[in-house]
Amino acid sequence: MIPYEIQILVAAFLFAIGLIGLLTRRNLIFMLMSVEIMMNAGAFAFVASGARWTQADGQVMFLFVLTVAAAEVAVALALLILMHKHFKTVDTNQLNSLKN
Amino acid sequence: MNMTQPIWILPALPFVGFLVLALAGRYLPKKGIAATGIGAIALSFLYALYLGTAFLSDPAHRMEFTLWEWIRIDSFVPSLSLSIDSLTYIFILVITGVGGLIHWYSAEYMAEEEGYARFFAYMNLFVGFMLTLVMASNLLVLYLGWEGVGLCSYLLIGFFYRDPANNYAARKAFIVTRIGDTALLIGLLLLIREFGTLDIQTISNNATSVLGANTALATAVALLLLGGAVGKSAQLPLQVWLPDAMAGPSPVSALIHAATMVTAGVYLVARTHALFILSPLAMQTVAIIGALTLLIAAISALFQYDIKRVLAYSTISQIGYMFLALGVGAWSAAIFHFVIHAFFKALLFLAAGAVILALHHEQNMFKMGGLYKKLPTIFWTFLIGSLSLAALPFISGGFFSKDSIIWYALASTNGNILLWTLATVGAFITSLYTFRMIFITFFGTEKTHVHYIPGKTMTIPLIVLAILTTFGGYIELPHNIAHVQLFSEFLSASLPAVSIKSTLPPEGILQLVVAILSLAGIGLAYQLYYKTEPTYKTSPVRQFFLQGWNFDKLYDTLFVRPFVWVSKTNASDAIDEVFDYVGLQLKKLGNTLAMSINGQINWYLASMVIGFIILIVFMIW
Amino acid sequence: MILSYIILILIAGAVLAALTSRWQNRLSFYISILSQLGAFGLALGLLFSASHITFSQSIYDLNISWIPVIGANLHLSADGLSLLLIVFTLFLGLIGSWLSKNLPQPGFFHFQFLILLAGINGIFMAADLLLFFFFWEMMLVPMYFLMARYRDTSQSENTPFKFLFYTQVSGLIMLLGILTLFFIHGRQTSIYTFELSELINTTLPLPISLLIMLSFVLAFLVKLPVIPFQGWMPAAFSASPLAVILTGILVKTGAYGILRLAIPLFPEASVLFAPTAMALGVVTILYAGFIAYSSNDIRRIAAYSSISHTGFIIIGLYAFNLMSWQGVIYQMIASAISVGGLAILAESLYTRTQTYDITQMGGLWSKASVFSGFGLFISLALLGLPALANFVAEFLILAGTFQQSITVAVLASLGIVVAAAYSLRIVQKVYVGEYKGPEQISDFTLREKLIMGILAIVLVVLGMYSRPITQTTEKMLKQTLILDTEQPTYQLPDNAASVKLFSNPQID
Amino acid sequence: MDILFIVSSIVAVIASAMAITRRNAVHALLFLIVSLMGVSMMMYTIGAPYAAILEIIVYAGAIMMLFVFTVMMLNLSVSPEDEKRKTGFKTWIFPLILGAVLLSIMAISFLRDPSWEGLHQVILPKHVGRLMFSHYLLPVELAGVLLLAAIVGAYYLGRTRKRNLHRYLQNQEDSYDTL
Repeated sequence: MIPYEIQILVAAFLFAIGLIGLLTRRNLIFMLMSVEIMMNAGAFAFVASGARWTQADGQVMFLFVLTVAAAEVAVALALLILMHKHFKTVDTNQLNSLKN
Repeated sequence: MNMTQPIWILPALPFVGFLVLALAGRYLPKKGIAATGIGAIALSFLYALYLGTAFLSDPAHRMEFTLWEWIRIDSFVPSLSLSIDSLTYIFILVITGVGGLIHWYSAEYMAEEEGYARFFAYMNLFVGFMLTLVMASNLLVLYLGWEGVGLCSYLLIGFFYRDPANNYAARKAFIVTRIGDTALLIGLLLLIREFGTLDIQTISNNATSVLGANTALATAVALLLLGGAVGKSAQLPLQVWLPDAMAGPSPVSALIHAATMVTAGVYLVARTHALFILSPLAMQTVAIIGALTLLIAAISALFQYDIKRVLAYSTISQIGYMFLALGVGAWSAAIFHFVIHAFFKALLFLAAGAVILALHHEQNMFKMGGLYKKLPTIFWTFLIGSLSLAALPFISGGFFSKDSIIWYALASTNGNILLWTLATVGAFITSLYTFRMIFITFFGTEKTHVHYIPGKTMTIPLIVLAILTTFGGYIELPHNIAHVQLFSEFLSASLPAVSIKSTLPPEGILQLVVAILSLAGIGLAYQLYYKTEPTYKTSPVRQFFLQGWNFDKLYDTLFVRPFVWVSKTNASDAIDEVFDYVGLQLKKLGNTLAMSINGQINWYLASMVIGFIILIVFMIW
Repeated sequence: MILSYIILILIAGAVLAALTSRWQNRLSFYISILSQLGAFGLALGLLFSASHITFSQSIYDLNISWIPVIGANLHLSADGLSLLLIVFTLFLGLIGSWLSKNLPQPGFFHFQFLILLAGINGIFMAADLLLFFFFWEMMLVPMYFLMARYRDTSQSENTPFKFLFYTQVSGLIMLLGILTLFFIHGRQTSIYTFELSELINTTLPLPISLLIMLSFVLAFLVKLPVIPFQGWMPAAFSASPLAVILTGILVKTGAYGILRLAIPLFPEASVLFAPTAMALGVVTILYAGFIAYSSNDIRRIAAYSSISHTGFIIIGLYAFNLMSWQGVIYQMIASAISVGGLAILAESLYTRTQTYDITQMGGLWSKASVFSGFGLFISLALLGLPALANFVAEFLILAGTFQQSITVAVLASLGIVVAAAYSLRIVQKVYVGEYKGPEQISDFTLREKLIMGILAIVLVVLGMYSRPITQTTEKMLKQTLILDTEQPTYQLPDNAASVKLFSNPQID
Repeated sequence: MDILFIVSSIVAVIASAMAITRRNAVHALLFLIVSLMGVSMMMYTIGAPYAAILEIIVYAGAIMMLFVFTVMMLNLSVSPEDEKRKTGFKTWIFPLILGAVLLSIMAISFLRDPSWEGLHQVILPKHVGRLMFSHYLLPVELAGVLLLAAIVGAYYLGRTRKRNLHRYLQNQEDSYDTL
């Protein structure tokens, strides 16, 4: 049996990778992917916790995360397409009209 | 004491004249303006004469009238109250009489100038304030008149306002006198503290009991009042403004800067003599200031080339004589000299004004010359005035008044041989510079063509003043000649008699010395300026005296420049800048922080993560 | 009740003016003038009975519970001093709104202006400390908006903010002081109240009372303003049409606060503070006078001459005698009118010459003599010529101060010389000399003549007849003084004699 | 099973790392799918088969498809410089290895004794379903609403706007930009 701490550590690793990706990439597609990795890591942490205490709640939470991820990706990709149409780019360096 | 006579009409008439001219002057024709201006003063003079009968019949020789309470703070109630006693009455007659003549003269003198109505308005305002000053029975009212005449002096010096130099002269006059006025104001504050009132009679009656004789307090009060007097009367050390004040029109110089306003200081000291008597030190200071001023100003007068500046320095010098008289306790002699001086100096200024007008605003004596044929009336009246100024025995009023001052400088209990010597030397120099002026101006070759012969409106006042100058002296004769002392007897109700030393040299010999010296002065002038054609030479020494012993430069370095320097250095308000600097730094800090709002989503995310990390670290801690 | 009508009329006028300006700009102006006239009439009517009524027991009181939990009441009250200041506030308000007739957005202007007036009048009437603070803050906000909207765009845009910052920070500190006093009083008596007449009876240990007093006084000193808190004033003067009101009224609230709150509430601490305050006053007079002398912007000169005048106010306030206090009240009014007059002149000059720089003017007399005549008159008032109101004020202050401290009085009187220097400099640069302005220049319009004429007449009348002012306020001032003289340690270091009502040796 | 977990977690981590470092979006997506499969295997090995299967179906299957479609629609996959490097064997080798490792893990775990009990307390779909529709009923409904909202939102954002402009305004059409 793998210790629970190791499982959580793996989740944390995945989360960190996602985070690094989110912070370093300028391409919105990649940033969305990184978000997916992070959510996935979070979801795994839920599942691992559920397994640790042998409760089904962990997997229920996983389902919710899944739902949120699906909804998020749907809207985010729609926005991405729109932005690409409008600005002809998905690079956040050029999408800084939020400034000022 | 008469308290029902409406004496307020006296100053009110000129004030009404001022209001009419100021508000409606632009709609009036020139004749109407002149009539209003002269009429107000003439009516005032006539009313003063009418009051004279009532005044003389009143045994107390005193009239009083209270208009209303000016201020009331508990028991401190300075009212707008006016009073007339013999001292005031003499001043009123001189102010309205001489003032009226000068107004009359101005009607022609100013005819060609811009601002005819403005001129008469200011002149009327001046007479009104001057009457307020001398009639005040309360020192606060006196201060009102005091500042009022200062204002009119300011306005009239700068009358020809287009030339900035005139305005500088006006401002200088106002500010220098204001320094003296501030001393006077502080004196008033001290009096309020000690007496709780500013009523002159109350103060005089209680001076000894409240202040005590020969105390530091009494000296302080007297010196502070003297400060005001010195400023207004252009005595040392505040004499610097008067020569520059000649920038005003000649009638103004005659009325304000010779006959009346500059003698306000004399009036003030005489009016508050009860306070001065208490302090021998203050009395001595008055005498020394007078003696020094008369000599310094007389020497300066000797080196001037501008005819009006000669007269200005001579005015300072003559007021020095009055101060000398006040300082030795010869009150009525000072006032007597004031009266005669008002006559002859007004005469001299008006005659000089006529000359200047005739030569088309030429004031340099060395460009005049040979005028006695062209302007005979002016010449003779000017000569009469000059004789009086030089104090030629018996044929001039100036002799009688000045002689008594010089005599009391020695004979009074406060007098001494030093004061007498200074006064006598001053008399010699006076006749020297006076006749220097006569010879240069009226004799020799003609250098500037006469443009304009003054008409009757200008000459009649000159003749009247010449008569007054010559015969005015006979109302008060020296003891050893005849017992005619109408003047000092009339004044005895207001001013104490002079106390005389017991052992004295014979008066006649001293009179002879003075007379010979003044004749010698004329002779020397004849030698120097008539025999040879006078030319104006410059040298450093002459320059020094020309500029009035360089007092201007001294004050400029000592006071004006530091003041302006401090003011200019801090023009941007250092304290405010400190606050602004703090504000600026905060703003910079804000800008630095605002740089984090850069529109880069990664930066926002990273900062969010940093925040999370900090939060988590805190939670785990 | 009548007192509250003054404020209610003004607020109602404000709302109406804001609403009607949608249809008719002129209408909001007339509504504003009408409501001010109404309030002015009411206050003037009350003023005639003013010398008989006392603060906090006035028959015109409004006293209803406001926030019962903390014992705050809507308590409006008035005595002679309040009513006098209210009348003058409304008088200057009328002049100010008359001047501002042609401003853009009149609805906005009159709304803010009337709210401002209501706030200031509230300050003069509040008998409850929390209410006082409420009105104190209420007056700042419209002032800020007015300054921001009508400021001179050539100046830094920070100026309204500077004003707000200075006053808000000091106001906050005052609030802390009020709360401290409130809680201390509550602990002692277990009656928690903001009622001024109750709080006066609080016994405080000296260090604490000194601290609380300083927190009050700071707000008032900033508002006056006294060096070193003067920075907002010159900045605020660039909010041009309001400079009149600024000097006139805001300054008065500061002096009123000291007289009504700081001194009665903390008599002992005030005495301790007096030497510092007097020193500040002297510095203010001279410092501001010096700057006024070397400024070229005529509005800046007006601002600094106003600051210089407040130096006299602060000296007079802390001289603790009837004479100087009467002088202070006189100075508030006289300075307001004369500096206001100068500000009006500055505006009139600007509309004619498009500049505020006096070095670019000159010789106005030859083209516009009525203008210059009034200009000369205002300069003379500023330099304290006798027969004009400023002289009476300065004289009374100096005379009163002289009883306490000769040094201060002498130094302060030097300010009179400096005042002459800077006032005459204006005359010199603007009205006389060779003409430098534009080809065509018009003299005063009828409206300007009337406004300046009214100001001039008020200055002369008050300069020659002080009874209306001194009589109205005498009772209040004497009460405050007696309150103070009961304090045992009532001595000033400079003068060993204990403070007394001004009295003089009896002389026949 | 420990070794399976360890290997699959290593695969997941490496695949994730690769996913975020690729230049080519399609390659990154492939790595991402591998990563998801790794996570799925991790779940499976700790006794959550239901979650593991959902992970594959929904995440790797559905969500990743969205990404792929988007990338292809927008033609973002190939940046200009990538176009030069033709997709050779090199680019495929690494995902292949990772995929093979995962496959082998799956194979090992299925081929071994499938009795869970000795190793883990396995949470079966039945438990999850029971809990979901009793205790978590309301959140499940809310999740449904969220999905609905996401669908509507995505549709709204993604639709192509038809412009029905008055002919007078038609020449100004260009100034009316989308968004």
